[in-house]
Amino acid sequence: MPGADAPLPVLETDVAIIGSGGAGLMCALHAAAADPRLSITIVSKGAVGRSGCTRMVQGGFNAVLGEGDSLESHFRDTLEGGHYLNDQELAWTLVNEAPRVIQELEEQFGCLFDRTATGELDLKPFGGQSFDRTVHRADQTGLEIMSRLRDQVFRIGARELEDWRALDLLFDQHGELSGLTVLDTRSGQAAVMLARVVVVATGGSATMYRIAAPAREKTGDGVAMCYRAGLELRDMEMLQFHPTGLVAGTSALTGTVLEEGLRGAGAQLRNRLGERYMERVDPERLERSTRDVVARASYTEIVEGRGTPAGGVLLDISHLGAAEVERRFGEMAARTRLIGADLAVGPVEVSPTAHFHMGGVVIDPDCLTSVHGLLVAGEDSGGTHGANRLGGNGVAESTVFGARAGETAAAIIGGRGLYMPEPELVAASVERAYAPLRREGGQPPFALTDRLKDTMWVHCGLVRTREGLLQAREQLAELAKESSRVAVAGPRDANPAWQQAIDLESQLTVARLIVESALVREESRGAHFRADFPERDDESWLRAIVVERGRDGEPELTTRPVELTRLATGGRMLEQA
Amino acid sequence: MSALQVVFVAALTALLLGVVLFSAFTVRAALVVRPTTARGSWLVRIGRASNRDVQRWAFVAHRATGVAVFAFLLLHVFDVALFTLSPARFDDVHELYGTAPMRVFECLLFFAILFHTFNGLRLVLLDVAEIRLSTARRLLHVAVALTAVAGTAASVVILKPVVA
Amino acid sequence: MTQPRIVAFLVMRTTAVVLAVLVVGHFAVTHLVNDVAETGSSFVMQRWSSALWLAWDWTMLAAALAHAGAGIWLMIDEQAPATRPRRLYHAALVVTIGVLLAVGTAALTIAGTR
Amino acid sequence: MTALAVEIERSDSEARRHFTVEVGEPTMVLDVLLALQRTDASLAFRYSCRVAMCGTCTIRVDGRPVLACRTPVLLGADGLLLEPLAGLPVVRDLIVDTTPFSTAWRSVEPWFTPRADAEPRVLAADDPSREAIESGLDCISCGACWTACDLAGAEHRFLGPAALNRAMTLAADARDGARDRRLRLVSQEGGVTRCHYIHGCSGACPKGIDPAASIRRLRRWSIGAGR
Repeated sequence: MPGADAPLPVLETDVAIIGSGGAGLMCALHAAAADPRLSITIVSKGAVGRSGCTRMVQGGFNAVLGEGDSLESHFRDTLEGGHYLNDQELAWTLVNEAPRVIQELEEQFGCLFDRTATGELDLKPFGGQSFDRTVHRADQTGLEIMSRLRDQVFRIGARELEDWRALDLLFDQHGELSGLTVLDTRSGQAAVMLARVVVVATGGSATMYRIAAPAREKTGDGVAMCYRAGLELRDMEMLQFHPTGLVAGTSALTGTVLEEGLRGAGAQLRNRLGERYMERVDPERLERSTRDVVARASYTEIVEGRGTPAGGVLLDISHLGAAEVERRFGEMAARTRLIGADLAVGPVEVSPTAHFHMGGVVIDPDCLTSVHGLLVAGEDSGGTHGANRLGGNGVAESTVFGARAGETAAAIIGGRGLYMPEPELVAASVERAYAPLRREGGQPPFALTDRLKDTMWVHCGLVRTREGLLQAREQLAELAKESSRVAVAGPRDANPAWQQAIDLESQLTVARLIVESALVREESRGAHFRADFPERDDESWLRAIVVERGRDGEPELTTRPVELTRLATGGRMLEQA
Repeated sequence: MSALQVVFVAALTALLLGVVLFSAFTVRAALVVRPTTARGSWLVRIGRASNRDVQRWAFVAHRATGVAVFAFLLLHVFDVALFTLSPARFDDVHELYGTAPMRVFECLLFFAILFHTFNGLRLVLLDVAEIRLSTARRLLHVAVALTAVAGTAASVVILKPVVA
Repeated sequence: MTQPRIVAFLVMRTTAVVLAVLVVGHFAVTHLVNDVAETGSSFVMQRWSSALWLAWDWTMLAAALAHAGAGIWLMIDEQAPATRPRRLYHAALVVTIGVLLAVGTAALTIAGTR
Repeated sequence: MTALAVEIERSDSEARRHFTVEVGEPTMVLDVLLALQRTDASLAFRYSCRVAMCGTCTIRVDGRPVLACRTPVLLGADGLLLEPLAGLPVVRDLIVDTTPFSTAWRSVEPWFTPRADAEPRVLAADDPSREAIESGLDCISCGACWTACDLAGAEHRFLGPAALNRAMTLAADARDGARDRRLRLVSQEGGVTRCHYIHGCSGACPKGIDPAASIRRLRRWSIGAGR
C-alpha cells in the first residue's frame, strides 16, 4: 500500500469536531463565539453540513414558546414518552435550552420558521405531546436549520476536512486524550490529528437495519470509537423505529421517513382490511400516540398478515385535500409520486423504519464524559430520550447539546495541552482501516452488510425474544469473523466500497452492544419490546443498562438505577434542591 | 466590377466568414462545455434539445445575431461615409445593394436584426417585470414567431424587384 | 458609487430599447418604404438635409456602438482570462468603437454642414 | 424485472464502462448505482440522504444534471449514460470536487448578519419579504444549476446561480443587516450582470427554484440601491 508505511502526516488543532450535522456545526459556532482565537477543525465523513440526519429533519423542533405551554409540560412529555428511563438532568437541559436555541437560530443565524399571520411562531402538533410546540419550516425544517448553520460556519472560517473520517481516539502513554486518527477518503491517506479537545458528534447507527431511515454516513462510528476507547455507554437496547417509513420495493427510497406531522395533522393508518387499528391499540391518542406504540402496532399488523402484500400498512392524509397536502407536505408528496403513489390524493404504503438510537455515550449536561478532553453531543450520547424519543426532540437535542459542547470545549481547553499519542495505538488504528484494502481473495462488504441488516431487523427489531436475541448474538459473531476477511479491490482514493468495509466494523460493534443490552433488559419499555416479557416493570427495571469494554475486550454490562431527580414516575414534580 | 466594389465584397465576405466561425464556436461551447442535452453528435444533440433548452439556444442565437449585425455595422459605417468623400463613389458601392445576392443577404440581415430586437425586448421585459420560467419560454416563442412573420413579409418586399 | 458593471448593464438595456425603434425604422425606410436600389446618393443627400434624420442616424450609431461595445466587452470578460491578453482585447475593442464613432460622426457632421 | 444498459463515464480509462442491470419498479438512478456497485466494487459515486435533501448524489444522466435519488429510471428506455457533473473537477468516476461551487457560495458572504437595531424583527406569514425569501430558500447546494449554467463552471469568475440565489434570499430578508454590502459584492465582476437568461439553472433545479429570476431580482435591487 503506497504511503501507508511512511510516517503519517500530523495535523494540529485546538478543537476537533467529528461530524458536521446539527451538533457538530452548533459546536463549532459556539466554540468560536466563546473564544474566536481557537483553531477549530471539523472532520466530516460526508459533505460538511450536508451529511447526517439533522438536515433530513422534516417535522420540526420542540420548544416551549407558545402561550400556555410550560417547560414542565415539555419535560413531563419527554419523560412520559421516554418511559422514565431518561437521564432527567439531560432531559431538563434539553427542555430548558430549546427555546433559547430556537431564538438563536432565528435571530442570530437567520432561520426562517413558519409564522402565523400575526407573527407568532406556527407551532404544529406532534405525537406524544400535550401541547402543540413543534417549530418548523414547512416539511423541510432540518434543511433550513442546517443550511443556515453551514452559512455561519463559512463566517467563522473553521478548517473543514470534508470527506475525512475519524478512525480512533488516541491517548498518550499516561492515558491523556491526545487526538484521533483520521482518513482522507478522497485520497485514501491517513493522518494523525492532535487536538486539545475532541467532540464526538457523528450521529447514530440505525442504518444497520433492513428498513432504515438515516443518511448513509450514520453507521455508529462515534459510539464504536468511544466504546473502543473504554467509555461507558447506556441504553444501547433503545433503538427507535419510526412508524411511517416509505415502502418502495428494492429502491433505496424504502425506509425514508414520512414525517410525524402527517399524523399530527390527522393522517390515519389502516391495515389491508381497512381497519383503523390504532382504535384498538390506543383509542385515546390514536395515530398521535408515541412512536414506539404506533410503530409496534403497525409491525404487529404486518407480521400477523393484515398488512399489504408488499409488507406495509396504509397511511392516508388525502382527506385534507390535495392543495393543502401539497402546501404543507410538498416534498413528501413529490417523493411518493416517484413510486407511483400520491400522498396528496390517496393512501401510501408505509412500514416502521429504524430511525434513531436513544442509547449512547454517558455524558453530563455539559457533554463531558469520563475522559478528560473528550465531549460527546447529539445522537452519539445516551440518556436524554430514555426509552423513546419524541418527534421534534431530535433536532432539539443535536443543536442544544452541540452548542453546550462548544461552550464546554472553550471552557476546558485551557487545562489541556497537545499530547503525543502512543505509536502502537496509531499503528493499530491505521492498520485496521487499511486492512480490507491489503487483503486478497476476500469478498467486498456488501453481502455482509445485507446480512447484518436482516439479522437486526428479524431478531433485534420491534419485537424481541430471548431466543431471537441469542440467534442474533450467534449470527453477529459469525459476521464479525467473516468481516475480518473482507477485501476490497480497487484504488484507495474515493473508494466507497472500502469505506463501507470500515463502516461495517463500526456497525458490527454497535450491533453487538444493542443485542447484549437487549438480552439483559427482561421487560418491555418504549422502543424495547420483549414478547417474552411484554410488561413494563418499574419495580425491577427502572434502571439503565450500562455497557463498557472489559479488560478481555468483551462487553461488560451492569445496571444502574435511574435517578428520579426532578420527576417521579407517577408524574409528580419533585422539589429541586 | 470596380476596385471599390471588389473591396466591399471582399470585406463583406471576410466578415461573413468571421460571423459563421464565431457562431460555430458559440454553438460548440454550448454543446461541449455544457453538454446538457443528450448523447450523440452535435446535430443529434441540437435535434434532441427539448423545450428545457430553448433559452440556451436563444442565448446562442442572440449572441450570433448581435455579432453579425455589429460586423455589418463595421462595414456599413465606412460605405456610408464614402458619401461625404464622394457621392459618386458612394453610388458605385451602393449599386451592389440592389443586386440579387445582396438582397438575399439583406433579408438574412433583417432576420438577424428582428430576432435580436424581439428577443432583446423580451430580455428587457424579464428585467423589469417578475416573469416566471414558463412565461419566459412562452415569450421566446412569441419573439421567434414575430421574427418569422415580419422577416418573411419583409423578404417578399425586398426580393420582389429581382424575382419579378 | 455605482459599480461600473451595473452602469454597463444599464447602458446595454437603455440603448437596446432605443435601437429597437431606430434600427428597425432605419431598415424599414431603406428597404421597405423605399426599394434599396433607390437609396443612392440623391436619397442620402435629401435625407441628410433634415436635422431630424441626422439626429436619428447619429443617435443610432452612438447607441449601436455603446450597445455592441458593452456586449463585446462582456464576451471578452467571459472568454479571456483576466490577464494581459484580456486587456489587449479590451483595448482593441475600445479603439475599434472609437474609430467607428469618429468616422461616423465626421461623415454626419460634414454632410450636415455642407 | 427489465434489463437496462448503463454506460458510466469512468476516470480510469481501463475501468469497465458498460453494464447491464436488472431493474424493477420503482427504480431511481441511485438504485442503479447501488446495484452496479455489487458488480464493480471500484465504482465511485456519492450519496447520503436519498430523499433529495443533502444534494450530494448529483450526476448527469443522459447529459442532464439531476439528483440520482430523485430520478426514476424509465423502463423501456434505450439505456442510461451517467457522467459526473460538468464544470467541477472530477475526484474519481462520478464524484466531483465541489470546491469551486462552495468558494463562489462563500464569496457572497452567505451568512445572516443580524441588524444592529435593538428589536429583532420577525417576519409574519404575510410579510412581503417572506415570499421573496421563500422563493429561493430551499436550495440544497446540489450543484445542478452550476453544471446547467453555460457560464458558471466554464468561467470561474461567475459566482453562479446558487450563490446569487442565496444572496437574493438574504437581500430580501428585512431582518438582515448586511444588505448594502452584499448588493455591492454581487454587483462586481462575476456577479449579477453575468446572467444571460439561459435559464439552464431554473430548468435543472431539483427543488423548483428559479435562480435566474432570483438573479434578476437581485440586480434590480442593486440598481435601486445605487450600487
